[in-house]
Amino acid sequence: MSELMQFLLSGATVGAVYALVALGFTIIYNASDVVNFAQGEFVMLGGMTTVFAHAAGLPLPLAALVAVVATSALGVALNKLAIEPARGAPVVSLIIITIGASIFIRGAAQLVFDKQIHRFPAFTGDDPLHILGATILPQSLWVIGGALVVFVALWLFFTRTLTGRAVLATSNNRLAAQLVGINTNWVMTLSFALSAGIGALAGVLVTPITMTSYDVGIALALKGFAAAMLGGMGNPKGALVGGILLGLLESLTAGYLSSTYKDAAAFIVILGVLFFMPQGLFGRKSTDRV
Amino acid sequence: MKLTPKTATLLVLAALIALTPLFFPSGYYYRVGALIFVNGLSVLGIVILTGYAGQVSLGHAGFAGIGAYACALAPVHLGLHPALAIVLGAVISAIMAWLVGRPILRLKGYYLGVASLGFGILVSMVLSNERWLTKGPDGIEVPDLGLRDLLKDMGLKLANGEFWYFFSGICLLIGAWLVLNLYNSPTGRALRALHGSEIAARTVGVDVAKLKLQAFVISAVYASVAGSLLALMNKFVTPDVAGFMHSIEMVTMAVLGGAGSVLGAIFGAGILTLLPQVLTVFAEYEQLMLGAVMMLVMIFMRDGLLPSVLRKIRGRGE
Amino acid sequence: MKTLTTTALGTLMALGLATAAMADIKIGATVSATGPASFLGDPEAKTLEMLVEELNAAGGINGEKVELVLYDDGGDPNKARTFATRLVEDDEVVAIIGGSTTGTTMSIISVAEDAEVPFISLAGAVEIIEPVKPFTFKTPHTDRMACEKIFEDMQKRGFTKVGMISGTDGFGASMQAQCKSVVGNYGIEIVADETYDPKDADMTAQLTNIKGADGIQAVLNPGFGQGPSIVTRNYKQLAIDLPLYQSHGVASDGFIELAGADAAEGVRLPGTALLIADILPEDDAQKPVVTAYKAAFEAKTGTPVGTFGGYAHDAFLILKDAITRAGSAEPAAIRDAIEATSGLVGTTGVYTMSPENHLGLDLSAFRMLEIKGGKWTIVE
Amino acid sequence: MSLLEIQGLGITFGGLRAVHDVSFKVKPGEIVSVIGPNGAGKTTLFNMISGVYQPGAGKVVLSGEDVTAMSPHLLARRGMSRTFQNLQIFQGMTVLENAVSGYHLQERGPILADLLGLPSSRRRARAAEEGARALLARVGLDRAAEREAANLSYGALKRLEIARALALQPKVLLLDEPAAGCNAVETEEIDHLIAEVAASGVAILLVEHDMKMVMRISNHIVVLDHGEKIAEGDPATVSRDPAVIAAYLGTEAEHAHG
Repeated sequence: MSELMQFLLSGATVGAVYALVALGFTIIYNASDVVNFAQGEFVMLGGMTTVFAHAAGLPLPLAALVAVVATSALGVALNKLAIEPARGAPVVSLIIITIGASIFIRGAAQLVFDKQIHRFPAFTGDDPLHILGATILPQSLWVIGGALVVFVALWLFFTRTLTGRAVLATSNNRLAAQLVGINTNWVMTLSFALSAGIGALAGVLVTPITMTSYDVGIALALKGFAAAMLGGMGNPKGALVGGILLGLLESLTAGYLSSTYKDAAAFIVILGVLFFMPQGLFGRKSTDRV
Repeated sequence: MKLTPKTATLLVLAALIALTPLFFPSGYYYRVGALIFVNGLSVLGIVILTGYAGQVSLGHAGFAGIGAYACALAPVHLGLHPALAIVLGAVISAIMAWLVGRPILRLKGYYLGVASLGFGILVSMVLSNERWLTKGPDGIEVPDLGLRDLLKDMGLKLANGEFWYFFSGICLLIGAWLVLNLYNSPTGRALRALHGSEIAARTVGVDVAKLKLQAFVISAVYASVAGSLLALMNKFVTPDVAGFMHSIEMVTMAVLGGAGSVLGAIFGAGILTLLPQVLTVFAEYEQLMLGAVMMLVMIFMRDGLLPSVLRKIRGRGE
Repeated sequence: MKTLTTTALGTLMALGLATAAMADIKIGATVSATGPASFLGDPEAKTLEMLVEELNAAGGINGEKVELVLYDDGGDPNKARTFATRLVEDDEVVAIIGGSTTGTTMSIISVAEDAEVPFISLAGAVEIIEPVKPFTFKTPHTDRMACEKIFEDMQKRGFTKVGMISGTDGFGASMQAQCKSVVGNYGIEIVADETYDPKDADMTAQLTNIKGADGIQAVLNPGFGQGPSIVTRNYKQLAIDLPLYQSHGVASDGFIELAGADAAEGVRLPGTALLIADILPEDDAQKPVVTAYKAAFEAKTGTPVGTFGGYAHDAFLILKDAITRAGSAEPAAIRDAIEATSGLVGTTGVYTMSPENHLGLDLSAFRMLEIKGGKWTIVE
Repeated sequence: MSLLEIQGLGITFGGLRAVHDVSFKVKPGEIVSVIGPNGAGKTTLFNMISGVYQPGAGKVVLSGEDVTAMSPHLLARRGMSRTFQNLQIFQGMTVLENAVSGYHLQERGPILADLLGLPSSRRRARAAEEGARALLARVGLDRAAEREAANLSYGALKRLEIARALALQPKVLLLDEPAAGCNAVETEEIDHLIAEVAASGVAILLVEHDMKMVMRISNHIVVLDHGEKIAEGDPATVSRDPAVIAAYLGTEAEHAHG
């Protein structure tokens, strides 16, 4: 029993990391139909910037704030310089552009920062909390809590605010949104800033647990992408559920079956889900309009 | 006789393969040339799948992995000649592509992307983890193809680099010939039709599911054979050959150069193979520049480098 | 941005210098300065550049300057082979150092052997030098030796049932296999065998299984990168009170920092003299070498010295020693001289090569270290 | 004996009844038009008949065979062909290639033969090309054959789609607003073309907004409003039907006379 509990807590921790990355994917996808493979680099930048700002003498909360703001600015720059000019390009071109952006950011990070592995202290200490015979680090609660807060905030944003609805309207029909007076360019800018900011926040939250270095982004992006697709691209609920589910799958497979093939199990489940639900668990059904 | 685009492409390719060695200052250039040809071969499969049929795969390196490890394992465990191991790898890849493609090709865009990505990751995971068979992530030695010795017996002495340059060059020519044949054939036209409008293709009677599957299988065979050649040429292979970055590299080469055209895609393979070799003096900046090139080309030359450049030249000529 | 400009300027100046001073002896290197194995290749590259600079400032070898042609293969075996070909065919170097990983090393070997150019690898696997290939040498201990050193220590402490948790990267997987193949010699049984992906965020699931294994007395974690630090932290989180052994893959001060002195308390691993330069007894043969390297490296790079940079240091040392003794920079002469290396003191150990032994280290080169109060100590 | 029979066809989208219980028949050589105000469900009906959407209720019978929800490529083999309201041209192909694509069912062969460029493959392609050129001439696009299809005018693309649909040599042809965006001359040409095709025995089902054209060429008219059939009959009958006038023609008539 305590074993199962430990697997669940482990899965929830990892899953919350995936969910945070997946939520970032969702925002940009909603605004622009682009899957941004550089999302993982935002997470890396959040962690690395905090590390270096902290090392330069800033107190941790301020360093984290600097990281989130700076990464948001980079997100906006990415949109203006690479995504907007490529409007209407086919999916495969967009994949290459965002993967190119990811490689570019990684290359810049190894020059601006370094190639070492870094970490900063957990927010509220390292003494594990005991739950039903299992343990969890306080920082894991920060990550899980962060994922939930971001999810709720996004949900409120998309359903309760005018701006949020403007984002959704833009994703449904860009032209129609423009016709009713929505500034779709501004919506895009906002989405990239938000998404990059959430990615950086994820980096700040997870670094005490997972550590960070210039090249952690791509693995996170792949898992976050998989989680977002599992849940159904473009739906915050899907991102949250997909992320947590993926984390639980991995830890339960590692716990009960084989740690060697835990990632395989995750991908097999994704393939299975997509087979029966081609739009993911909570994805929008699309109908060909001809 | 009027020169068709097909003949022209093949002539240009053949001339490039045959004549550039005249300018090679050292044996190292044969190696780079051979790498370009092998990459070009794997990219030709992407021309069919992505350039013609418009389908995205982020897992094609998985097939390269199957082809490569077939050449590493079949000669040792089954006593098969390495040349036959290439065929075996291609057959296994084709069967895998058929099995995997049937369910996943129903998916579209990014969903197809993630499903194919999953396949590629599964293959590289098996290659890494089944140590008893594959010797794990550190890689495995691959036997010699033996063709060079055969040529030597027949009186044609070639250095290892030279042999692989010409051998992979010939393979590339054959591969290009097949893809060019397809372009204007009924099947090629149907593939391009479903790229243009899947729904309209279906209403003119195109069995879209079957055709996508055929394109997927053929492109898998291309990736597999290229993987085999790479393994045999290096005499050593690691599971990296099936990794995600290799899948991305294949797609990027094709699309960057111009996935819709054979010459463009091979051109893309050449650029991306040469880039790290040229950038060695700026090793620190290699990643930065690679990323920048990928973004800039896709933003400013949507059809790929070669078609865009050609259009520029033609535009100036008129 | 400032870093960018400085590096750019540095590169340009280095280029200018390289062409200005026509070097007499060309040594080639291909290491994984970027990519997944960059924490091997990065210190290796920096070490080699530093040593060549030092050597030339001191007048070179036998009065001839040395030029280093250094490539970054990014950990990709295919690229490594291309660069090795380039070093041999185009740059016409007299010897190659490199192959940060076993995968890159294995794909370089046949190039070096075909061209009959001596090649000193910086990777761990025993396959590199077993069977012996005429032109291939290596400086790091083999994975098997690390396993043997650890199991020796476990045997001394009376452990018979141990668990393993290994990374699935090349380093972890190779050591996992080697350890399993020699563990029987020490009367030890592996009762739990788990793995993790190098990029995993949490290993408590695997460790929970290990904790629950019947009669388990100690745990060994072969791996490098951030994985072992996370394992060590999770180990503490789960309050597993069994001795934890790490591998030489994390033998650097960075590990203590990342895992936290608290969690790393009591962790043992087989390390080299380099890590304990300051607490080595004065009469230790390696003391001067490791102290000098540590001081120079840390002054130049500002990062703590680690075992991997030490491998490159030793490779360069062996090469320098061989060229000096051979009195010639012909590849064949260098090869013969390397094979005759005897009693050469490096950071990793004391090298004595022979036609049957292209590594030249024995188990005594490893020292069993234990982390106490955030510092390395020697286990007697 | 009717060639195409629609029986009680219906579909709902997210609880919304887009089409409900629509039935009618089309005989060989007959031109049947479906009319109705915007949003009446005409295109949805077409999409169900041609297998693009799966109907929620009802049946589609083609030559006595139940072909409900059958995939479009199988319907094509059974002699059904269509055009689209918002163009579905094959992008990145020339006009000729677009037309040749219509011959897919005749020219297709083993993929291996196509890969190897065997004479059989080339023969099939050549035959299709000859047919396509003749068709292009018939719709007045023969001089644009080598141009990129994407560069053509809207009206020309409409005709190209008809040519592509005719290439299948269909028994039933579904035309979704073939004259939209065409000028008077072009409309008349299309007019003649449709009549000609019908005269050769093809059953034609037409959605069109140009009422003059509908009244002129239709043998039979089905009127939809809010997804339901509110009237059907010959043009004269339908145009006098009060329900139709109220729902649809009324507004048109007011405009015409107002």
